[in-house]
Amino acid sequence: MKWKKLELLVFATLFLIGAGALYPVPALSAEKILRIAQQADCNGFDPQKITDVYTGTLLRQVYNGLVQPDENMVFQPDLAESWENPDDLTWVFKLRQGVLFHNGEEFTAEDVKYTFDRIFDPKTASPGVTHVREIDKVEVVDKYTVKITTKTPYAPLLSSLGRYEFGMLNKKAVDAAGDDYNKNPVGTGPFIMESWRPGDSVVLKKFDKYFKGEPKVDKLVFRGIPEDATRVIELESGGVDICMDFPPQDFERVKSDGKFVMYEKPGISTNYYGFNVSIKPFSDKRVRKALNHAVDIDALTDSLYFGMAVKTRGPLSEQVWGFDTTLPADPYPYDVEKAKALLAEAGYPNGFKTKLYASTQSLTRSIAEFFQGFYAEVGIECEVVTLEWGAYLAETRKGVDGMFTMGWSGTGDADGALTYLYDSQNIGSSNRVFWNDPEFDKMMYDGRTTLNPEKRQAIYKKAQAYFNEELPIVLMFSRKLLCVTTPKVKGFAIYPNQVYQLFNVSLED
Amino acid sequence: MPGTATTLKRDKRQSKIGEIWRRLKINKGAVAGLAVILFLSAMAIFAPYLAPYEPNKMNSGPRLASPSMKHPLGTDSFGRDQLSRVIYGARISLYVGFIAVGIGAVIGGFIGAVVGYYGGRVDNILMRIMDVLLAVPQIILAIAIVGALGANLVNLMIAVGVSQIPRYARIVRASALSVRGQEFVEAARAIGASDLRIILENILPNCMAPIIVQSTLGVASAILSAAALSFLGLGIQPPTPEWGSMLSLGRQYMRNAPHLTFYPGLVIAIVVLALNIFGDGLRDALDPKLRQ
Amino acid sequence: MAALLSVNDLCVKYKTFEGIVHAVNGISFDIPERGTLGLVGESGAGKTTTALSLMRLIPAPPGIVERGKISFGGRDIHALSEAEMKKIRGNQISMIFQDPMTSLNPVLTVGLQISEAIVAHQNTSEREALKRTQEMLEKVQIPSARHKEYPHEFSGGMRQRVGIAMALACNPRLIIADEPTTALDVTIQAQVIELMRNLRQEFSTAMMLITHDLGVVGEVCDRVAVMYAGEIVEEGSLEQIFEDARHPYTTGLFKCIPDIEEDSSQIQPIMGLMPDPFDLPSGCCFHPRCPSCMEVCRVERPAFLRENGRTVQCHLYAKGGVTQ
Amino acid sequence: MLRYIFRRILFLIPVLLGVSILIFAIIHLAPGDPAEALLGPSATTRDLEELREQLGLNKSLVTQYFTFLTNTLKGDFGRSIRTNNPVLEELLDRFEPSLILAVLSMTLAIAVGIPLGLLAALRQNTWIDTSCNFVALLGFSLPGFWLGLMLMLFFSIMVPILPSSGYGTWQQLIMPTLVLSTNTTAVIARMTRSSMLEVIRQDYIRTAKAKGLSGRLILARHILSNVLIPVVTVAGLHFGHMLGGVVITETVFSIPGVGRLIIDAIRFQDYPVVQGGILFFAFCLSLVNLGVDLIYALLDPRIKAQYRAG
Repeated sequence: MKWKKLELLVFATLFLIGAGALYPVPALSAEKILRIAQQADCNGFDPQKITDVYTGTLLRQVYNGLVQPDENMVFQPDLAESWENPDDLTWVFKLRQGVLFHNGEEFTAEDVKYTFDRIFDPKTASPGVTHVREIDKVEVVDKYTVKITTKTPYAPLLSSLGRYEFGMLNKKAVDAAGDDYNKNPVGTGPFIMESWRPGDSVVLKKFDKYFKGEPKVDKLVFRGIPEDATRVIELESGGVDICMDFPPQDFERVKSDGKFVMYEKPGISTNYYGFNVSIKPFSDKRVRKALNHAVDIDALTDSLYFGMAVKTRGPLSEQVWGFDTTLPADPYPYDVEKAKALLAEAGYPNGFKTKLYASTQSLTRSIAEFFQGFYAEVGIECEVVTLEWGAYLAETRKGVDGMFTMGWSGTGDADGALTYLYDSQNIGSSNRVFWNDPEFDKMMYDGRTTLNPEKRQAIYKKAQAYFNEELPIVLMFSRKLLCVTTPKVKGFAIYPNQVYQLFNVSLED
Repeated sequence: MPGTATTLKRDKRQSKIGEIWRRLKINKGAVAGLAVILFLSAMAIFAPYLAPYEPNKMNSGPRLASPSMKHPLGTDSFGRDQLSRVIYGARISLYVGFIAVGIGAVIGGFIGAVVGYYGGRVDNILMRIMDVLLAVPQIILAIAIVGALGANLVNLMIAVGVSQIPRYARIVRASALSVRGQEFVEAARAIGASDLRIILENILPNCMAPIIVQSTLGVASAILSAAALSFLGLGIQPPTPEWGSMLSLGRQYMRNAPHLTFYPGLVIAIVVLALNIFGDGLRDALDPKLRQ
Repeated sequence: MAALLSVNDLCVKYKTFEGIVHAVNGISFDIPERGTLGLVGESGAGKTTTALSLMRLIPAPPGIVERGKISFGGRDIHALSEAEMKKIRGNQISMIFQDPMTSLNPVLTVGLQISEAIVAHQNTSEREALKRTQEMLEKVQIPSARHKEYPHEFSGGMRQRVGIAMALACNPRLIIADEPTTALDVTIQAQVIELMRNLRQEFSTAMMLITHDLGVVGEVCDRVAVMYAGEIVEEGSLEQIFEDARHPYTTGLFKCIPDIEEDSSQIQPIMGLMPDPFDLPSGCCFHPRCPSCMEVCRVERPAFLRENGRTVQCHLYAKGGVTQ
Repeated sequence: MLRYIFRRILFLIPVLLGVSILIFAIIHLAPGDPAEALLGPSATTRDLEELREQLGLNKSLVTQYFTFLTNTLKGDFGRSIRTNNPVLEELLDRFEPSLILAVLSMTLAIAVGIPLGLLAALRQNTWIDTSCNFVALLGFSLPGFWLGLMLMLFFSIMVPILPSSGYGTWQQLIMPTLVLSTNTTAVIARMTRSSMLEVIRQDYIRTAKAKGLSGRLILARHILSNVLIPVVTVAGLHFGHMLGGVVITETVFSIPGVGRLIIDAIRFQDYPVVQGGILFFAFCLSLVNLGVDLIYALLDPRIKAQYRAG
């Protein structure tokens, strides 16, 4: 028996598969579609349920808040035209008139009240409520005027209201969608949600009646691509027009190719290395300083981020409102000898033993490895303890018997970083270093309750200097945000809070 | 006279092993597979002597360097020597593979022997539990276990091992069922041997052949599963040099340094291939009936 | 009269992993039209190999037909093309196999398995073939309606009858029945033998019956060939072999049959085992087990002695040999 | 036959119940705190308490399980912690890519694996056989995630003709399908070969030859029908393995299927989704096994008879 045909069949099948692979990719349609790759996909469109900046960027296209930060983190009017403070507890917002929701309803003061009522409703269980706990009540003055009263004078209110969690909702739309509002958002923003394929992509189409004018592109397609290399390949192979969260390892290479437009800017987030200052040896300021001098942050960021990060000059990123630009460029330079001397002075000439906690996320683990190496140089012997992310958060919240690393984004306002992380009232939750310093707490209180921006700025300047002297953490770095676009993309800008406004972006041929 | 009996037994066993080896030797592929496995095992054992650099030492060379004389497999994003990491990686992979299979084979084998031997209700209940384990795809079960318990070496071995239990349970059970009724078991029982002894002395030796074959193939699949889990970030965590997690790290640099993705995967493929070829040959050697 | 089938000096060996097996070692026999030859011998004697080589179905590799001529109806089987051979198989020579449990395809209906042979050889429509199939089933005493059933729905004896129907479906000139009753119950055996005998007569077919059961041979055959270790040690008419067996092996075989009239202690098994096919003994293959073994037997292969239409291959009957 | 199917479906219930207990136990006995993971570093104690309350995490495990079970029976798998969408809806939303990927891969595996196995068997002990065998073993041994990356490296970077990720166009399915089918193709080819070698040695094939049938007819009618029976078994058994492959392939190629949903959910400790996803996989696998058993009955009348009797 001869089976030549069978062999032929096998090869024909294999050939067909091969041929199929070579079939050309069809051309795109004539619509102006801006395709954006982000690191993560969408988690839903109910702003009051969202906790991540990637979804935040999507929300920014669909909703407007009363105010909105610009690319320099200055808060600009958005749905509120103007505001004033009749007294330290009261904020009166004048609303823009003639603004339409996507469902055709007009935006009024009632919508503002509804939005806040909903977020304060325990049934909503909004994680965002934590940013507005200072608000006492929200009242409708007239159709286009809203009065917000705070429990105590609360200067950072604008930075809270400018967050993506506080996109203005329309009661009718929320009620109509019920439990499925998450998938059927109605906002006032420049784009309307067209489709959402979970895990893959979101398509937004332009809202012709947007109050700031018609968007310059017809559609936005957001794709969540968690893998760095894939995101880059998609950009380079023409699959997307904007690659956000561009991986640092590819930045120089793509830059030198010259085919794309490169954007880089430090973000508002900072990464710090913490320890429990309430226990020995971290309760000794000299030890804390020694720990700062002993680490070579530049080598660390060079290795982890290919230099795409800046060493922090204090507790805040330079992009945060309130940052003191007069701080020294490198307050605690890498200096092993000085570190050793400080340790000896503090009574630890031979160093000590401690633990470095890390989560299973490989970043914290790598940083811990680096620190282990740095500290070994000054005689501090560190054991790296790895915990599950949830457990890591819980343990550090309760206080650990060693050191840990954490990143913090905050609100873009000095208060949003300093109070959370270092005010003693937050010990047991976000103050993971257990720093309890009444003097610093007082400065935080003053900063929070002083509505005058200049005076506030001065308070935070003092606070940062004080912080840098007391030093309850090891200063590390702020990562640079990297975005790369094709030359066709115009009007793009990096927002330090990673919540991008794409209304001004256009696609030129 | 008992001395003679043991000697006889030993002789018989030795000649059996010799016979298996003789049959195995003819299969060139199997011998090559065995050679590769032995080579990799040696590499794992003598890693500290073989590796040119410390596997976790950062900046052993320039970062993301392509393969060169100094770094035959290049360096990764931390400037760690990739060859050294691959060599040390053999330790982890083989370790996980063998321990996981050990867990699976011992627990599964024991369950299989007990339920096969006693039968009845015990059999029914345990086999239904095995059905439940089998109803969840193996790797997904392992993912769930690691995802819940946390990603580290021990949990990884547990996860992969547990997900392998049913296959051994089934093999041993089938063999126990067939052996149970045979005369020599009846005879052993008649002279008052305990159940445990019967299981250990009569039932287990009778299913050693399929267990050995299944274990060899099982090590291959365990190594593959473990690498896959580590690749997904649910296994061995960096900086421990493990092939799967090296691949996962290398993947981020695929555009600049494809060698970081290429080599770890290649060694996984080689190990698994070698184990599979050897397992295949072993099956043929142990069970000549299947040989054509 | 030219024989229907004539086999001359057929040698078949198997080349295996362990060595070369000489399965058939220079056998010769004839079967006339409508004749019945019983091929008798222990298992491993080369009977099935002989049967398969007649149909050119020796699996190759490992089987090799080393030499010998087989002519069927005057045509040299080995000279035929594969296509011509296919026309002979199932059509002119058909075969009934030993184990009815395994020789029917379990996933096809028995009707299909019978009719496909008809369709393959006779220029008929499917419908005619089915009709013929049903007739054949009736002939082997199976209700024709059962043609739609699968082999597993039949008992062993019925399956063997299906096998018989299949073999006879194209009205062949020669049927080779390879131990058709071995796998069956004794009671069923008798029925099947009866059926075969009747049908053979009805279809006037020649038959080669392979068996180790001398009783069956006695009922069906008119000539008998006794095979041992790949050789035909004795061949003759039924009476000649049954009444006057010459070869010590043949006589040994008869002594193994229990006789009701005599004391059961009279059963005398042949001592020893069949020789290792990888390593056949020198001289006469049977000598290690032969009760009348002589010096010459160990050294020299005995010649064929032909006499009165019978053949025997034994030194005892050679010229100058001792006559019993 | 219907009765048999019905019985088999009934039999699924205890298995799925067992799976639900197993998964629930694995997830809830775990040390991690979903509330912590969900709210991140900025969470206050109060936020955490509120979230735990809302998710029912502060109730006893048994209560939680029974709530989960009764809801599941009502078709309510709970809501995703991450997106707040109903889990069932998320699963169904993500089902299409996984299904298409699995079906395409299985089809490809069968289309390539069976001819490859037949070829090897018919050319037994020739170089064709040896190379088919080696290719099959290789396919069986290649880590899918690596193969995927290598294909991506080649077809998306070096010779950029295929999209590297995503889902929507058929080009995006080519590499994932290849990757996912490799393993199964290998298994099917090996099984086909050994099954073929087994079948051609069978007595009934000799019978068929003795009937003078043509080689093609013997192959098509007598050999293939018997060869396919164990091949179907193995393909069915391998389907579970393939579902595991779906998880990995979807992760490598950023395909929004159920597999990646589960992986993401595990990373976010979104346990309702993990629970629902694994149950969903178990359910699919059980259905496929049932389907395989029914295909058996079609292929093998003996099995069919057993089902009838049972």
